[in-house]
Amino acid sequence: MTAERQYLGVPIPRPRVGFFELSSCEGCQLQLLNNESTLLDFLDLVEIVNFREGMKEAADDYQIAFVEGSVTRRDEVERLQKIRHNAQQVVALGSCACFGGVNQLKNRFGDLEWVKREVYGDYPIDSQEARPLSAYIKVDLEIYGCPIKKEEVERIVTNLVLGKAVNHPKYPVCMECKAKENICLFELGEPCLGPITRAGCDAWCTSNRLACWGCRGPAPEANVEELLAIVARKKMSMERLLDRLECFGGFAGAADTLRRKLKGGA
Amino acid sequence: MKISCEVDVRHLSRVEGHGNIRIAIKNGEVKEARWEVVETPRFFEAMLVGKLYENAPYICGRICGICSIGHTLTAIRAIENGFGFIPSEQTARLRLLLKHMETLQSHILHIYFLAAPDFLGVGSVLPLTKSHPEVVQQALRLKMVANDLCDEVGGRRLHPTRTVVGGFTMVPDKYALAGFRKRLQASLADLMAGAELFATFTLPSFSRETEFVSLQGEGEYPFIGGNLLSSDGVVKQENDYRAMSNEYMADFSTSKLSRLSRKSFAVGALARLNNNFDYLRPQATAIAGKLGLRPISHNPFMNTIAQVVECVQVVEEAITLIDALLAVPWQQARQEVEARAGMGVGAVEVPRGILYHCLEFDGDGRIQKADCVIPTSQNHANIYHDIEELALYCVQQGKSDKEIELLAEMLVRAYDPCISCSVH
Amino acid sequence: MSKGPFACRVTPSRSGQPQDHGDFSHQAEITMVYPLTATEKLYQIQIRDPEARHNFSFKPGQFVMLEVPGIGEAPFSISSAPSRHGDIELCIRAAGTMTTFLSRLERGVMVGISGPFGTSFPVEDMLGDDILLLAGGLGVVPLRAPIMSVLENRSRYGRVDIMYGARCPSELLFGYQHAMWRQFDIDLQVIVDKGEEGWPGPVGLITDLLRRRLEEGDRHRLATQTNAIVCGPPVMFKFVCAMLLEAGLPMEKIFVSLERRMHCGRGKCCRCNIGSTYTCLDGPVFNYWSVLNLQEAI
Amino acid sequence: MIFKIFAARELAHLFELLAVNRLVGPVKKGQNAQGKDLYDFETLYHFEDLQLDYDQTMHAAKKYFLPHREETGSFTLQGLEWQKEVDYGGHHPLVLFGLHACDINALNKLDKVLLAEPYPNQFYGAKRAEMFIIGHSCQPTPACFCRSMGTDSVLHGCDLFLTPLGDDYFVEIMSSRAFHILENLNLREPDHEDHKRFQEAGQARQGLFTTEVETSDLSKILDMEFDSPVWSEWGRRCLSCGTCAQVCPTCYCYGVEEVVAMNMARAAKIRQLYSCNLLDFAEVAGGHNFRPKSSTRLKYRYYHKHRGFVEAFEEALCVGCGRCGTNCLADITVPEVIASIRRGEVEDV
Ligand SMILES: Cc1cc2nc3c(=O)[nH]c(=O)nc-3n(C[C@H](O)[C@H](O)[C@H](O)COP(=O)(O)OP(=O)(O)OC[C@H]3O[C@@H](n4cnc5c(N)ncnc54)[C@H](O)[C@@H]3O)c2cc1C
Ligand code: SF4
Ligand code: SF4
Ligand code: SF4
Repeated sequence: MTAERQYLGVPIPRPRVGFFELSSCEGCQLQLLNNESTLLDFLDLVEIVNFREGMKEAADDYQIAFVEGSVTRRDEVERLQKIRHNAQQVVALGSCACFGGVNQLKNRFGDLEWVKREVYGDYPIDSQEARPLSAYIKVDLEIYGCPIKKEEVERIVTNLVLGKAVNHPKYPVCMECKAKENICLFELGEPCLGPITRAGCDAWCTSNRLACWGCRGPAPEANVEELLAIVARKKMSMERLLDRLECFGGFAGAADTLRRKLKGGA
Repeated sequence: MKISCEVDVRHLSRVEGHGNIRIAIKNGEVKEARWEVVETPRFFEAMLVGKLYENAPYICGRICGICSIGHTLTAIRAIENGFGFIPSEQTARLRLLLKHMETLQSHILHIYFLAAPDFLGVGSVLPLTKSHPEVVQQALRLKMVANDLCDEVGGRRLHPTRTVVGGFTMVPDKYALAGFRKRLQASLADLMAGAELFATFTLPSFSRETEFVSLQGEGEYPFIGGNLLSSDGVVKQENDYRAMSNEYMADFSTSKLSRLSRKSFAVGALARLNNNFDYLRPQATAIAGKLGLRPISHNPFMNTIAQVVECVQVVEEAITLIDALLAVPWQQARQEVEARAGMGVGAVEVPRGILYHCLEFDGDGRIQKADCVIPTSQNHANIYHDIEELALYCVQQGKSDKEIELLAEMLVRAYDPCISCSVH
Repeated sequence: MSKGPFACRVTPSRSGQPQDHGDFSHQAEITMVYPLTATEKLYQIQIRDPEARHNFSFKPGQFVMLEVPGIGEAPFSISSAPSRHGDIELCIRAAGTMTTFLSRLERGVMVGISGPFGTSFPVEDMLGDDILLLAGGLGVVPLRAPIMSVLENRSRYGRVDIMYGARCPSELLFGYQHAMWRQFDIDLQVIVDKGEEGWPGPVGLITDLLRRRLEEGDRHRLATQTNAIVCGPPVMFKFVCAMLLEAGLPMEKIFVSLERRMHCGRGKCCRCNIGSTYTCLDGPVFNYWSVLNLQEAI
Repeated sequence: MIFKIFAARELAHLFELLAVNRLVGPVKKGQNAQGKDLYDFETLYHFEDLQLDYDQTMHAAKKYFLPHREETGSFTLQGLEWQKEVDYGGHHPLVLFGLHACDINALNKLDKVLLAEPYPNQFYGAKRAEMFIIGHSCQPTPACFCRSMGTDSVLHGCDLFLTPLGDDYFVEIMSSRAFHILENLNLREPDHEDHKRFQEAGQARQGLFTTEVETSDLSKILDMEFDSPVWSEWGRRCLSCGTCAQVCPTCYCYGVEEVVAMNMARAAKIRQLYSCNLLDFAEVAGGHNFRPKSSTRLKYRYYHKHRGFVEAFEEALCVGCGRCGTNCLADITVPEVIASIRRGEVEDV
């Protein structure tokens, strides 16, 4: 539809993309629109053919599907499988899609019936445990964050289009937090997941003096053991650490272990 | 001519969340006219149980990507009310400023990106970038100032980071605030231009009498806290919100529904404006006059126009707030809060209407029970009945299939529903 | 007495502007691209400015930093004869981001070249001696420059052996030049890990070739007049160097070329450090004595 | 060296004199949970913001000479061609007001490697050339071990050095430009009494050091203990977070990233300070990692600083400021690590 772009003589395709949402707040998609200064460049980079939140037209011949949200109901599994079938590349957009996100907080009770009753009483309602996309389909790329960081998405999409590898940082948030010269949240008495959480958000929360809650999931080889030891040494609340570990699903394993330990101890 | 038609819109576009519209008309007789909410529930109220209070604003913000600031502030208010804590004046001002910018951002998104394409005969804002570049630029500028100011005050435009129980983790930069004051001033011109554009659109002349519910203004247009007021004359205190929400379930919706004096009521910009017209600032009043909006308007399509008026209102108020903040040195950003057992309710006028959070705590501030009443869920029943009425109206007017479908879609969009929020 | 408050503007203490050789790169044009195998291509790259091209002189074993704007910058051994100055050849495997993008570039595209950097194989010091060149896989690329140098002065060297091991015949590089090398009285032996249909040569490891060569070699000559130049994957270094030492080659005459991730090539980014040693400044070519002193070198 | 004395109240005057330049110095950044003041180097707008009695800043003044992120080139592309623009920065003089001896010595060390021929780092060089440094004496904290590293005093590397002596400042003038600027102040020659006071202050300070690091033969010992099990003990604790390198005034490793603008008409090369403790620091093409274990990476940091650098420059790449230890959440401190290597075991925390 538009003249083909080139970068140093290499033809750069304008991929047809679709945006989809399962159980989520739709904030990650909104982040793309929240990107006022570069929105028009973004729209030039890709051809959006399916974006229910923003447009009426909807086509099924997209190459890249960005899927936000986690799977919490049977019909979502079917929708997801259809998207997988249609797309060449499926990108999990945001922590809900990557790890289950806040939605998976309900899983922690291990009692779905209680959860339903708590909110809907005896009214019958269909729902299952919240799971990330990867529990049902093959995911080609994950974009982390709750919410996603628009600058990062732009860089990733530019790289995708250029055919350049998308490499997430392998270091934790502390690295970026120190580059911002923040006061460490531990100094302020707040347990922070920065030391074990994958960077890339540019220390978004900690730069605003909010502890990192680990929305981007674990950095490769995250040293969770030591973080627990640090919180214990500093005599901080383990319960508060657990709140952070279990919030977005990226640390589900570590959270389960700690929860069991705290319950056992109590 | 007796019309027949089948409208079956599955997952209505250009709204937040998932809803369907079904209208079946046979030989001029309406067989079916339904608004269906099919969003998946996420069970936020259950998630919160057992969590320390400080989790509530953080987690509740994730109920909605468009009004995350509103949810965060409402949860904070519920907690602070529950603990008997009164925020400092500085905190109150900063919160209101933040809230105003969320309202501006959300309204602009709806007005230009979700609603306007229908009036301009296109499917999305994308073709407008070519056909009406100046309008798109205008919208982007307005949204940008709102979002940028949210970043400055709340730390982040979406899922804010600085907003905590007791105040803020950090205060904004004064130089930056002064800069924003200038940009807001300039925004008024963009809003005037936007109003000119909207003056050229013809809204459907449909109306259905209903009850309008909002917070009650006291000297100022209402945004955070206070009594609720209905156009049918009901007044209730913040704590007494259940008398209004009266939540119930129905087969057409995974969201809960509400009723007050009649079978349904409406909340949102139009309701606020209908109930508090006198508190509008001068420029906002002028725009309302220009766009032909006078209380009480029962035309739901007018909600978008009411949003235009509110944009002006919040920009004017924001400028005043910035002046007040700049006039005094920064005080402590955050105050100590002490947890105590009990219950707290917070009410905030978020872009789509009144949002209530109610939290019950044990002595350590752990949440025992949570209840969130979402504006869109309060609106669902009203939308449902509007669709019924609209179908009859279309039959009377002899509208075509295409027109009926478009009108029904426009009607739902006019409420700017936030469906994932309503189901939460 | 104070002379009163007047403005004191601080002036720089060091004289002059920083010179331009730190982060400078030459604009250069890809003048030709030859695909060699499924993953490797040979690029002819010419520095644009004629004067700079002429002044660009390097020694065999040195490398350049090649930059593709916005995509990446990485070190590559110069694979052409030093006599060709700033009209160089690079043989590049599409291994990652930058190299894969590079493989999509056509002739005529401008890239950035800086260098030459690093140490070289001291072929001048080997005049009159025998040379054993041992290449494993892509390791043949940095060896091509010393091979060319030796060829240019073939009569002034003693026995020259090239032993080249690859994973399979289709991954062999510069096959088209092998006949030419042999014409220059070079004993070239090629071995593959895994044969393919119609592969006439031996199958096995490069150490098999080396063992035979060392066994038949004159022990005294090996100990006094033989140099080894080795380049290949880390495991190869380990075994080959052990055999050479056992055969009596002195460690100062065994030269290896090491690989590290480099972000600058100028001894500043620290990425290629092995202890205090910078692969980019003190290497990539080391003799075995230096390697012995490096922890974690191979 | 030229010594002078000026009255303490003259300091504000010096500040005003220099205020046409950008001034940077220690300011109060906040308080920790225990109510202790936290300091950092920031731009100074008012004399009152300057906190010369700071103990230590959380971060080194690094952003002024080695920014954590810096664009080292920008490209404008057209067809098959491009133009590159490079801006080394350092366009305006920068006055660093109140650096302690350790931080001045850190700059001296960085100069040795970063300004070294044949490829001096121009970005660092340009900023360095525009710096005017006012040193200030300090009171050692329990984390400081600069005395062990031989960096507790300054002989060069700053323009002037101030030591408060009661109501006076003892001034060491180390550059001609400092000399000229000080001509505008009310100075007097120090007398015998002043010299005595200066020496007494120095002695009193010496008595305050509580932390020692035994550095004799350290390079050799590190080599001998390359395979010591102590390293894995520290490695188990290390978070591989890079904090130590980020706050260190002498760490300078970096990585380069190239980015393309969304409109594909521009591109940039960005340099980001890195750390040898990070997982992929020593990764090469093909995914091979020379130091995949956190213990080997942590060890590498010590080898670079206390062995490699010593071999190359006859001094360690550490000034004993203690920042890496205070900022390390896992409580890995230089004195502890080095002592444990000598001891052959790690003491429990
Ligand atoms: C002195 C010297 C000379 C050399 N000479 C040559 C030569 O002549 N020819 C030649 O082909 N090569 C040569 N190399 C190797 C060449 O420099 C590398 O292949 C090149 O740097 C790869 O760059 P790249 O951007 O394509 O790969 P990168 O994308 O940087 O990385 C390549 C591989 O490393 C891994 N990787 C890197 N970064 C990450 C990350 N952040 N996350 C996950 N994985 C990652 C991946 O597995 C990837 O496939 C030489 C190297 C040196 C040091
Ligand atoms: S605040 Fe958190 S992310 Fe930042 S340095 Fe401290 S622990 Fe790391
Ligand atoms: S600081 Fe932590 S919680 Fe915040 S955006 Fe970054 S990874 Fe997510
Ligand atoms: S290694 Fe630690 S003590 Fe030494 S200079 Fe760096 S931060 Fe300071």
